[in-house]
Amino acid sequence: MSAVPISYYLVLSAILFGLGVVAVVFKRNIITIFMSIELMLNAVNLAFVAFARAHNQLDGLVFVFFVIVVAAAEAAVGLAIVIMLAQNRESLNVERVNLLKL
Amino acid sequence: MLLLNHLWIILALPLAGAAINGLLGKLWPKSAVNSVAIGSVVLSFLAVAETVREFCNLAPSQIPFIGNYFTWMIAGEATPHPFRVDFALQVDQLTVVMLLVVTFVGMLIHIYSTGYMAHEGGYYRFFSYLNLFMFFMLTLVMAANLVVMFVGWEGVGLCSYLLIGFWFLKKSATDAGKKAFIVTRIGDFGFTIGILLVFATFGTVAFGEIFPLASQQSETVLTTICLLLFAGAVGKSAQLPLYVWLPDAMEGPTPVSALIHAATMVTAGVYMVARMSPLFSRAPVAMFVVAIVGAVTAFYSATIGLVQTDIKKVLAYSTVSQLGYMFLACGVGAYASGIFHLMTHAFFKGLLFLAAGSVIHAMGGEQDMMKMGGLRKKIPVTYWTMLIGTLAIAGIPGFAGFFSKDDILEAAEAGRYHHVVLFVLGLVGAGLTSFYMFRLVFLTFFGQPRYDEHKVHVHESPKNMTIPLMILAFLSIFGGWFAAPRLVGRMDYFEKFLAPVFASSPGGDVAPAAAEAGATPAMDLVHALTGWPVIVGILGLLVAWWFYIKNPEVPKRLAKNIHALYLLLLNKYYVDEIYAALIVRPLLWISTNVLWQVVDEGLIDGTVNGTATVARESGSQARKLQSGNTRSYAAWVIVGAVAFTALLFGILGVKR
Amino acid sequence: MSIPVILFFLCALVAVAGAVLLILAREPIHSALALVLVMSTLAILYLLLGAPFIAAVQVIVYAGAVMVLFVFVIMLLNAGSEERTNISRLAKPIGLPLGFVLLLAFAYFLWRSPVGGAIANGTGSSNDAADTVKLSEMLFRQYLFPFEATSILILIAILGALVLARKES
Amino acid sequence: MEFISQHPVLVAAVVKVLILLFIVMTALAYLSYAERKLIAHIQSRWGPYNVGAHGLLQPLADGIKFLFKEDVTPPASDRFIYTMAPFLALALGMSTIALIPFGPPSVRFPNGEEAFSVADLNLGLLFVFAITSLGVYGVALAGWSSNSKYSLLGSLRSSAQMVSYEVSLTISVVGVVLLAGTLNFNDLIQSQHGYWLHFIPRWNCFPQIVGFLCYFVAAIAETNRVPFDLPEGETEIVAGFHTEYSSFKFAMFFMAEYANMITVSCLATILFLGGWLSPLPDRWTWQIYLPGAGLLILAAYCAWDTVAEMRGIARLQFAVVTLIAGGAGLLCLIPAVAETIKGPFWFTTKILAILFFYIWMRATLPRFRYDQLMSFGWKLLLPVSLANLVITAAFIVFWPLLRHP
Repeated sequence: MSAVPISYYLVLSAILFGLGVVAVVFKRNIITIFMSIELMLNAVNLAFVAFARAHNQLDGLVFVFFVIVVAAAEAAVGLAIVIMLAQNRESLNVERVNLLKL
Repeated sequence: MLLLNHLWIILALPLAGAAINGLLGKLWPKSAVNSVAIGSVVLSFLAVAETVREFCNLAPSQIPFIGNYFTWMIAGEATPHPFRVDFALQVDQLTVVMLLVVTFVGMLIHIYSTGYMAHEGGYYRFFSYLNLFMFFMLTLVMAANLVVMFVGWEGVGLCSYLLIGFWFLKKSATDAGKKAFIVTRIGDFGFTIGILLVFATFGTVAFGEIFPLASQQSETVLTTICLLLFAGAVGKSAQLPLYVWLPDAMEGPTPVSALIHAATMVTAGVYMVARMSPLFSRAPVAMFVVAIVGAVTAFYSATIGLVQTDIKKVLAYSTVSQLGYMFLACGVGAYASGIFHLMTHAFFKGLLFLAAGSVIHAMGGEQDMMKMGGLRKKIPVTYWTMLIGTLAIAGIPGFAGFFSKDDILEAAEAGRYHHVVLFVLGLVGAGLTSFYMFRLVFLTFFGQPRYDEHKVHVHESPKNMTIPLMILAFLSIFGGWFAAPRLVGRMDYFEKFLAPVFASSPGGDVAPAAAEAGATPAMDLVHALTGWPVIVGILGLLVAWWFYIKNPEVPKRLAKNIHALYLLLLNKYYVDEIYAALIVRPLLWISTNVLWQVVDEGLIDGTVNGTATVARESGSQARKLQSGNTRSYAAWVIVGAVAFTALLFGILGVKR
Repeated sequence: MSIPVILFFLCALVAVAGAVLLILAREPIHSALALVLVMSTLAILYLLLGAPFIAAVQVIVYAGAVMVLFVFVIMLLNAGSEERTNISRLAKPIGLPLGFVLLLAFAYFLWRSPVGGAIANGTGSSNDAADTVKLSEMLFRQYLFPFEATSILILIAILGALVLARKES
Repeated sequence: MEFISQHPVLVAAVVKVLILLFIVMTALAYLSYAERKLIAHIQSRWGPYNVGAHGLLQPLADGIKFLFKEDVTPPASDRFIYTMAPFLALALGMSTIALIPFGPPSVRFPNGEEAFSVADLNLGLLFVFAITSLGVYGVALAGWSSNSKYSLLGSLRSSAQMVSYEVSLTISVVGVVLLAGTLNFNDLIQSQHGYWLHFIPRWNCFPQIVGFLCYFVAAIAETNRVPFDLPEGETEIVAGFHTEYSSFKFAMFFMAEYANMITVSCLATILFLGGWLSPLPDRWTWQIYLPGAGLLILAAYCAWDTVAEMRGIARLQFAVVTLIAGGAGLLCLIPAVAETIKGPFWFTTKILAILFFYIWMRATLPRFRYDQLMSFGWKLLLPVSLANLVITAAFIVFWPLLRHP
């Protein structure tokens, strides 16, 4: 029925991933950075599904499933941390959060 | 074979006693501490007795009997000669003698101490140290290789240090302890190098493996080894020039002086030389050095003993000189005689010290003989026992000292390495010995009391002190009779017993062979009884009598007439001062100005601080990278990712 | 130019546009919406790839739960437009170009990847029911242990979130 | 033109969507009318009465009013989102209905397309949930974008509430899915075909009664209806998330809410009440004439009303209503037609029943307090639905073992 080469999907996922990376560097709002990470995860998922389809194996889908679940858990904890951060530092700007420095 | 297979028990008992007393004794009453300390020593003496019994049933092939318990350290298994040290104990005739002496005398002195130390603080500490000393001494004696021996060697050194400084509030005591420790170290340095050289030469440190190989080694090597080892012996046994620590060691409690600094530890050097006899016997030069050092020390310290007024100092110098005799014996190849004298000396010198202790006890801590006198009636037991000890050390016929000293002098006169100088020195030394010993006795027990009778209440010591005195007195008389048969030209049992040990050393002992031949003309009763040693002994007695009983003002006049000599002797030839000037001060100066201010502060601290500074500086520079800024980190992560991708696909060219 | 191809390019365009919007938007909430857009389009792409189950899960979990959480937090913290601080001067000059380099590199290598030629015979709903059954089989048989591990992970996440969000008092 | 001939599927889909859209729009409009009327009667009022006979034209009037009122946009608001939110809400609310099968798949168009469902997906249920899970955005964004405290609080509440209850909503349904072993709506319905004791229908609401109740409660909360209408609690926060909205955007939220109601009612019908299956035993073949009969009775009532009650223009209107009802009734008496509309008839009836429940509850129950709401959702509803799920699974696993050891 369709005639979409897998490589299209892969390239799309690559582009999305790259954009996610760029976003992580570019954005200052910690929540947005978080979202960029989610974007990268999604890009990877797309690649997974595409490969799964290409090899006609479902393992890829299983992995996507796990990725999604883990992402959800990550979001839960991460956002809790973000809330704490916002309460303690009155700012969501990562550049104001540099406690990692000794 | 029960105990032979478990020799460690002999060691474990005193160690356990030391541990228990050291850890719990503080909380316990003295009776408990006593029972633990004495109990452990008595048990280990019984164990030794049982061991000896079993040992006597062994076939000659089984001797020396070696019990190997575990490999203590091993290095370089791959090499043909790995450095391997087993914790091994061995028993042969020599060991048996030492074991018996050490445990028995030790036992008596423990008992004596319960009386002598009764009113001292740190009671448990004292006995814990004493037991620990027993443990190390037994280790030293039973060791089957040089390293284990060295452990005991250093251990007894430690205990000696601890016990000399037992009254650690007294500065002189602590100083004496340090002195003993450090001076002994000088010798031990040589000893250590000797051990290393032994390993380098023979590829092993176990006696049983060394001795068979001894004959293959060149004489120079053996000489070097022996001299190095002898250096250790000199330090430990207080020979010239390292004897200086022993007189000061008298700062310690008298039982300690008796046990460690007369009977056992100081004789370790002699034991070691005897133990290494197969090596020494193949190094004539070393033998001669030993003999010379022994003889000179014997004479030298006897002269010092002439004028000392401190009762314990006199005994200390006499100890040094007696040790000199033992080395003389070893040096002339009469190891058996040396060990024999070691044993008898342990008896009568232990006795003398304990008796002196009893006197001091009676005088309430007074040690100056000039403040004594006329004690004969007041403390008869002490008097008689001390008299016996004196007769023994003076070599009066019939007493233990007579046999052993006679042996030695005779060996020095006719032994394998005999030399007239040695003989003369020994002989004169013997005369001096009997003189100053009787001087001691006369000053202490005869004449008018020179102390304030109202202040000092002289009283005989309690039973637990006098009974050991009596036992030792008995031994001082009959302990030497093993050798009695020689007087009638027969085999000396003691030497016969020890013969197997020294058989491997060529010409180690002429006596047995000669005795077997029975043709040595010197060996008949009359000649023995009228021999030079006896004569000088009696001479010394008479002179002392003349000086201190007949007309007591003679010594003073004499001191006036030859004042320089008197002062020289009184100040022990100014040796301490000379050492201080020649060694101590330069060392101090170097340590302060060079080692401390240049090397330590300059080089070492400089290096360390420099390292620290470099680290800190580089760190504070590198810190700038770690901005703590998430975005920068993200950027770095990307750098890494790009690099990795390039590596993966570009450079490595992974097949896609 | 069949319908799926058109659909693909449409979705791809929307997705990329959404990603770019995510970057350019000043307001976090706009970024969030852009991300939701991307995710929805990805779901459609999954459908095209014949993985409707994943598509549904994608929408339910990502768009429906995770992003809602994000929006919720953004509203809660009332996060305004981000301030333009420039504390880490390093990030942009290094990060952005390298990020694009990475993008290009990935795109290139994936384009060259062997499976690239394969045709995604994605059919909206061909045998996806069977696929779903198979998927569940794998999930609960072959990948049972990871599955359980993930459940524990989620439990931990819940606890962690609770602990973090609890008010000290 | 040839594109159409090439893709009949698309054409059919589009046609069906248009028809459905029209029906649903009207339904929404008259649902609001029905709500007002019912509540009025429960509270012993007349309710809308004047616009048309029995106020039947009220929805029309409301629609016109909404259309022509001024559309105020708060200046401080985020324009784009402010505008987008209501559309999003309505679109999501309506789009789910496209997946609902209103009748048996056996009834088909000439080109073989199913007549009563726009899209019959294998994973229909999953997709419905996917779409409903997005419903939060409408509310949340609306509240946030209109940049007012009340709206923000309302939207916070509602999004929190929706997220919380969505969990138990989904879980309470899984029991049914396990029993049926499919996610396809038609299969789910077919699996409920049959009777216990020859007259009790094998609907899931009997074995899954707990799940059913959980689902119902969660559904009410999901649609922000009384007693869970915290998002628009007039007493606390003026009108919740759509405080700032006016005119047609406001209307869209309203319609979205009704659309959601219809959706969840449809789901309840399909999952628990046997969808388009008839509650009566099949052997009662006369039941296919019930719709016609009902319509005729309605027509009769309208006729009597026309003659007895109505005056003036109203009488004319009611005559028209009578004629339509009667005609429809007669039409439904034709066997073929009756056979065709059997499914939709029962389906609609069930939906209407559930909607009636909704309105009834709104008229009677008070509102929860917020913390009560949350604790109820998390501490009671979720555990119960989980327990239901576990027990069901256990039953499915162990029942066969018990029966054939």
